[in-house]
Amino acid sequence: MTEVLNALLLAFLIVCAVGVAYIRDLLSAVILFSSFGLIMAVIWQQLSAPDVAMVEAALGTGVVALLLVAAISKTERAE
Amino acid sequence: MGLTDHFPVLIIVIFFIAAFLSPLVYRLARKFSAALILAVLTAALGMAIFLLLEVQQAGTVLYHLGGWPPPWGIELKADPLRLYILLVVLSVSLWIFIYALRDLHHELKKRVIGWYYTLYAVLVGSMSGIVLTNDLFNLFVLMEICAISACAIISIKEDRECLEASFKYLILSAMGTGCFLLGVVMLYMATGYLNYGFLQVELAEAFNYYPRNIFTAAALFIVAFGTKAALFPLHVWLPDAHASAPSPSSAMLSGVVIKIYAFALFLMFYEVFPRELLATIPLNEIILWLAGLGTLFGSIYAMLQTDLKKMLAFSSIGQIAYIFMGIGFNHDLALIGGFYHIMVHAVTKGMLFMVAGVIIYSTGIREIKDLVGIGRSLPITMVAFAIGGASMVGLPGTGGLISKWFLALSALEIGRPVFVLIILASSLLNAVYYMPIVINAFMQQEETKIEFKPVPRVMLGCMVAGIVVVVVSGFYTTPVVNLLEQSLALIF
Amino acid sequence: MEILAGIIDNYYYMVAIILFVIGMYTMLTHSNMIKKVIAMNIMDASVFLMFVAVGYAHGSQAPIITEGNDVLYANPLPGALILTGIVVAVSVTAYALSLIVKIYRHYETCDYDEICEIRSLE
Amino acid sequence: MSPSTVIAMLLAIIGLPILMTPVIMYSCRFSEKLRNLLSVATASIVFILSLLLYPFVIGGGEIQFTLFEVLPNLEISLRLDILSFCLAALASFIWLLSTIYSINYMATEHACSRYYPVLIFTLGACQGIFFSGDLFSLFVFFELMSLIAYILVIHEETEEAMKAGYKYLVMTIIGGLALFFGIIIVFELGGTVSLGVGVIIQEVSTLAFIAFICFLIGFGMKAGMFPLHVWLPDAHPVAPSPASALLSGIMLKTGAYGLLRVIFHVFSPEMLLQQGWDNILGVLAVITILLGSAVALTQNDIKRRLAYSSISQLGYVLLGFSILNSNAIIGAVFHIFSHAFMKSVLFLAAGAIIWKTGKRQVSDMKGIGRQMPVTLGCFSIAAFAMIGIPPLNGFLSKWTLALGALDANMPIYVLVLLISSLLNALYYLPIIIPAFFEAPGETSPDSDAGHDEIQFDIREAAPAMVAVMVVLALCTIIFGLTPNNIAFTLSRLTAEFLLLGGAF
Repeated sequence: MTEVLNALLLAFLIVCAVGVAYIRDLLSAVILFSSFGLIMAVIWQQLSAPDVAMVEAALGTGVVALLLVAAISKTERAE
Repeated sequence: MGLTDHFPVLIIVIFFIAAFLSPLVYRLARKFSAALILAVLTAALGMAIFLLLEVQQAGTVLYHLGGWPPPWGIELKADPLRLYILLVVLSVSLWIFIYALRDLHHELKKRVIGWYYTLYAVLVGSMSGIVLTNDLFNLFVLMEICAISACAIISIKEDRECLEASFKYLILSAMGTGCFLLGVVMLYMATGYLNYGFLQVELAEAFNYYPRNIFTAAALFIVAFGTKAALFPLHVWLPDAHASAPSPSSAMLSGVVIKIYAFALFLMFYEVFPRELLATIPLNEIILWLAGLGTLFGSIYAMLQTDLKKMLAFSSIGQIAYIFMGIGFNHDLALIGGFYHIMVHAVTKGMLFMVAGVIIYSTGIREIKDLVGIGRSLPITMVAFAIGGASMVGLPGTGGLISKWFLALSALEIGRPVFVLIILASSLLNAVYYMPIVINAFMQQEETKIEFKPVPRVMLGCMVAGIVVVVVSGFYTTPVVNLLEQSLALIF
Repeated sequence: MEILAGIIDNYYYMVAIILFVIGMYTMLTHSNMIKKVIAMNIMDASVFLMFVAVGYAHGSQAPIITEGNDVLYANPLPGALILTGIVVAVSVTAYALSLIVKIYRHYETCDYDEICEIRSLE
Repeated sequence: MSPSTVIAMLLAIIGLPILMTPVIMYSCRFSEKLRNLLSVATASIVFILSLLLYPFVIGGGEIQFTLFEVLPNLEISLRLDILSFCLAALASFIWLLSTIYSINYMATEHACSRYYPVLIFTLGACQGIFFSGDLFSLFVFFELMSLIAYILVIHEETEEAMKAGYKYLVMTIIGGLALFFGIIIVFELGGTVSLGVGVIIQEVSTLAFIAFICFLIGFGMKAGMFPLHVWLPDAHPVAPSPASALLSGIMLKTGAYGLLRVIFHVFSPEMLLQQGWDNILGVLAVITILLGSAVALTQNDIKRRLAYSSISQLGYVLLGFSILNSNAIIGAVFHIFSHAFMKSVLFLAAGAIIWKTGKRQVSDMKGIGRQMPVTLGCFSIAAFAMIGIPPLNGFLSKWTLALGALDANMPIYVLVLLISSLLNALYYLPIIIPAFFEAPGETSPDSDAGHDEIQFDIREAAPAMVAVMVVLALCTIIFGLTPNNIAFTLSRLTAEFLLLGGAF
């Protein structure tokens, strides 16, 4: 069962990554990227690396998304 | 354990400590902040020399960080070759820093100079780390630190060219480190080690089971270090970055930073990958041809430039290719040539960027065509330029000839005279763009009078030191060549 | 068939590689600088995924030692390394974004191609 | 003379001019007289020191001395044998006279504070070439001399001079790179580049052939060999006349000297003859001779005409090298002497004319012999020597060369020599005859001016200049068919030394 779940999560990862590449609206891209990071954190949890998963959720998703949003607010939103 | 046993790590750590202290000192006692960095550079240089003497007597020193033995702990390795590179890095950094003391006030705003010292210390520290480390992941971290601080000493000037150039550099270098890390994962997958020594032993075994992993890793490493060191088709970031930066940064980046990555690639090929790898697939052949093309195209691009610093930056692409050529030949003479060129080119290019800096400082000129007649007002500067150009061309009596001599000799030794022709052709191309500048600078009278600002003695002194080193390295080669022979004997 | 089996066995690695390529492609081809930075993060994350997958053995537990039972643990070393890696990636991102903001002040655009155009017009 | 004294003298000969360069440059600040005095003094000391080596070399002495190692087996070393002595003595002699000549000639020129130091520095570098004990130091000095001589070439700083100078520089660098390639192949094949070990390359191989071609390009470029002569007719005329005399008289010979060293110390004459590589040199030499003479005919600028003449004369030397037997080598070495004297006189005389009257075009020089009889007299003697009229030295060298050609069973070369002599006559006589036998300013030949009483309206150049020319012109006579011909003896000894591998 976990195998299937993992496979699904990985598929989501790819979808998110492709979505980030194609979405023209930067804010949406950042949101997609955050979900990418969260899914990544879940996968790492599945792969028995909870410490990494926590850091990814906090830094890789939270802080980076925050920074990106801040940067977009200071520049422009559309690509 | 006495203090001297900790020298390998101290060399790296004192830079980071200095980097943290520097802004503080700059705020509290501005006068001492430069002295702090100078002291640290000198101390590191002293430690490196001490280590070299010790290593020559007692053999390679392996230092385990925090007392953890490899494969889990981080290991630093001090062998003669690394210490040679370290000495070049530290002494050239010290030299450029002395020059920068005066030049920076001209190029930067006053409030960022303290930060510049910080970044400089971080840069030198991370480079020393890259040289000394014996662990792939540690190398990755240090490479990222090096990349960020290198970008930062470009963008600290905060004009639009610098910002744009350093962003380009950052993105491409992120691509480089990405590739590098992927390569590291491949190797880790195959062996479970990150330590160079363990990897080499284990990879020889694993090569039979996971050849594809190892090939992929090797290819990724070529891309990664090729990008960082501006190997020919991956050089696009270099000209903008090196040309727009403040002159001491340009000297540092062109003179030292790119060579560190070439050296790291050398370590990958000769200390990490098993020797059978290079025998099985012609990876060094790829490097060799890219380097051959690089020497030619770097010179051709340089010829087309109108901006002096841009020309020098493009010329670096040609010159770094000589070092890659030394790696590509897979022959000890070629490596001696390549490593000798690391030293020669570090000094020469550093000096040439100093010249460009002095010209900008004194007259504000950047365009090559405006340099006509400048030699009459700035004689020492343009003599330095002439000698630097001669060394780039490889005229006898300069260090450039010696490195070309070794490269050409090894090309003949392995029966590839066509590379001698490439070396000669690129020398000729170099001559074609360096000579007219020198001639015009001295011979023709300028039509419009240029305003000259007197050049500080420190800057002139630095250039004279450069001239002396370039000329002496053309004649008195014994210590360096002996050291290189001795250290390469450990590898071959 | 053998290749297919190989792919199915190593699907974590394959996904990581696919993500790496997507990230690299986006980073190098898109002209928007913020997009480049996001793509850079995707690229880094994919490498970390691969690293974690290397440390994971089938059915292994998180490397938290509990007394008494003799179970298979995942390799803790990659995790430790990735923590460093993530921090480095975040700091690079932060630096890149600050550069972007400054560039935007000078050029009034985040699009790299437009910047090149502006520079070539000068 | 003990070897250590000789070495000290060699070092002094090379080092003194180089060390004096900054001194002379500095002395310019105080007075012109001091500067001139120092330059002449340096040149004369070098000349005297070179002459003092005579008893040592004539007694068969030979010295090879390593100064220091640059790289393993690659050193900076000195060597003295009869060949280097010949060239060095000749060079320092011509240099001394040119320096004396310069004092008056350059008095009205600009930038003398650059000219004299460079002149003296080139002397040092030139002596360095002749006393080099291995190909690497030869290469170092060769490049040093060529690059510094650039400053002499562009002395006038006119557009034309800059263009010629740029051509010169590019060709020099190409030649230098070719030499580098050649030397490195020799090092690779033989493990050494020292001239003191006899023949370095024993076996024939493709690489050896490439090395030979490279040396041919490197040294042939300097010697103005076809097809690498293109820089020469531009560069020599634009330099100030004393510098042209040195460029044509001495610096061209460094190329010939290098080839001689390569042929005898790197390869061996037997090997060249066996492989037929001498034919390459022979063909190029013949083309050089004929082309140089033919093009000289069409030149109206007197210095350009002389420059083309230099090309053809160096062709004789190369021809001698290609024949490679005793007489031919004697002829070639002797022609190095002869041509140095002749061409210096010609350039100095041309310089005197330009200095006094400002006329450069051959067509303007009618009747000039009546104003400057001594100058034109010297010019004529040298020109006759060029044409090869006995008893002048040009005849002797051609005669010996022709003997060599006949010895080698190559009568065709004799024909070439004759044709070239004829061409020489064709381009020198139209300068000399109108200069003496037509009135100045005369334009139409059909006027009855030929019946006029010849008017001498003497306006000679400065006495020092005239004296220099006379001395050199006398040399062309003395070293002609006189019984005690020291130049010829030296050439003979050199040829013996070279062909017998140093055992004489």
